[in-house]
Amino acid sequence: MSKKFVMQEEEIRNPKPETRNRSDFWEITQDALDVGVIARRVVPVNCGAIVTLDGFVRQFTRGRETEYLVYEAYEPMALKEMEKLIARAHDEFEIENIGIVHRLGRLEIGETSVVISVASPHRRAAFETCEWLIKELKRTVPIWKKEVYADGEIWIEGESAK
Amino acid sequence: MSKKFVMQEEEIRNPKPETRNRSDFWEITQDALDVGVIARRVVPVNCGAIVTLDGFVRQFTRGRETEYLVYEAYEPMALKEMEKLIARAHDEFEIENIGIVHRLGRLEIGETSVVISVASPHRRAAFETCEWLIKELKRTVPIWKKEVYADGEIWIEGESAK
Amino acid sequence: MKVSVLFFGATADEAGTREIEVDFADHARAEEVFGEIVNKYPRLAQHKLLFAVNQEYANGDEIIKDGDELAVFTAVSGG
Amino acid sequence: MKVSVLFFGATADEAGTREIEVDFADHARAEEVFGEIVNKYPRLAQHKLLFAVNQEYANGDEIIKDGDELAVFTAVSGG
Repeated sequence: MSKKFVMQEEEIRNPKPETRNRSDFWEITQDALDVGVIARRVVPVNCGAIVTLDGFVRQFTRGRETEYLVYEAYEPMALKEMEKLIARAHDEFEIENIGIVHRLGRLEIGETSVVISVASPHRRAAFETCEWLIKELKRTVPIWKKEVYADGEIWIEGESAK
Repeated sequence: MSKKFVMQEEEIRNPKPETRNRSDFWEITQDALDVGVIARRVVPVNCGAIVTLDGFVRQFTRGRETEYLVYEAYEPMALKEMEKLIARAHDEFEIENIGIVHRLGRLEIGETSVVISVASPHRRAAFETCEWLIKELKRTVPIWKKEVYADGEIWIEGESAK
Repeated sequence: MKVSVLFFGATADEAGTREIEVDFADHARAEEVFGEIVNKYPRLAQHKLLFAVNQEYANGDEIIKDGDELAVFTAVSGG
Repeated sequence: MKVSVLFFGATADEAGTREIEVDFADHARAEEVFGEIVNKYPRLAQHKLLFAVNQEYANGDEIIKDGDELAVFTAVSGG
């Protein structure tokens, strides 16, 4: 049920004791997300902080009660766009490892739709990068959310405020 | 082994469907921290994002290899200062719930020393508050870290860059 | 030349299908091709649309080749 | 009057103890009391010290009462 792409960079440009191979990951899955497990997959030895965003299904949006959500993706393109995001993040920020996992299918209230974890030696960069990644993911990665209410449903077009 | 203080605010100032009682928590414990579990304890129904900081033991600090760390606290004062931090955060930011758990005792490389989770309807406030909380915690909460090396040990005085 | 066109979410609902195959003259520009697709399913025009060619966002200048994978979708809403 | 004084981390190492009881004249100001404690353990003066009275940061103006809990510690380094 899970499409996984893991990048291992074998080449180390500045070898020093605290350097190891980068191992980012980006995935799309129908399975429930375990935030703690995903967050800990990005840990490298020379890092001191992981910042994690856990996005989940809200019960109320704009005052209206959601019964559940359905997420759909253009999967191969979504994975490519996630990979591009991660590459851009490494260009722009001083961070170590990134993990992004997005769930698809039917999600109940309170279930996690997306987890983004960033490990960095310094927390400032981890916060900045994690916030940048979720903002960009919502703008560029071809995934769509349908909100289902008691009396109807609607495909959301464009990023929500969340 | 765990001192726990949980605040339940019974009074709701602006009753609306998505409002519930606030339930912050702040704790000091000798036990291992499960980041995913702690993060999910702060979830309220009207929130859409949780941002979590997971601070952990670095193997290398300033180029020197750490064997393990020891954290010590002035526990009753540390809990009071954590409670004050949370109160200040609610005054300054539009966030819903906060959880802070700090571990004490001997910690091995890679083990989590502190978890701070912030739940908020809008992710911007959650990122901002989580970053503010770790910065303030490192400045005000009476907890000390001893770095133990192969050839010695040192109590760290003042906040580290991490 | 034959190309496949994919729809997702709202555009799949409007088109009533998730994938079609269409025939175009060789060397058509993406802009023309996508224009014809929207003409074929006029309800698509009610939406702000994004287009992709071979899983990359298209700006309209791309030259479409036989076997290309096109996609028509609305502004994304993941996260 | 009798007060207890707590030490943590580096200050506990320097004082060679984690807690002492000391006698002071009534109505002493925190500044004087902490000054005497540092005089008693001069190695403490090598550190930038913080002081607390009854589990609140002290600025030195506090009037110390019998039974108060004082603490002497270095800049904090949790997180």
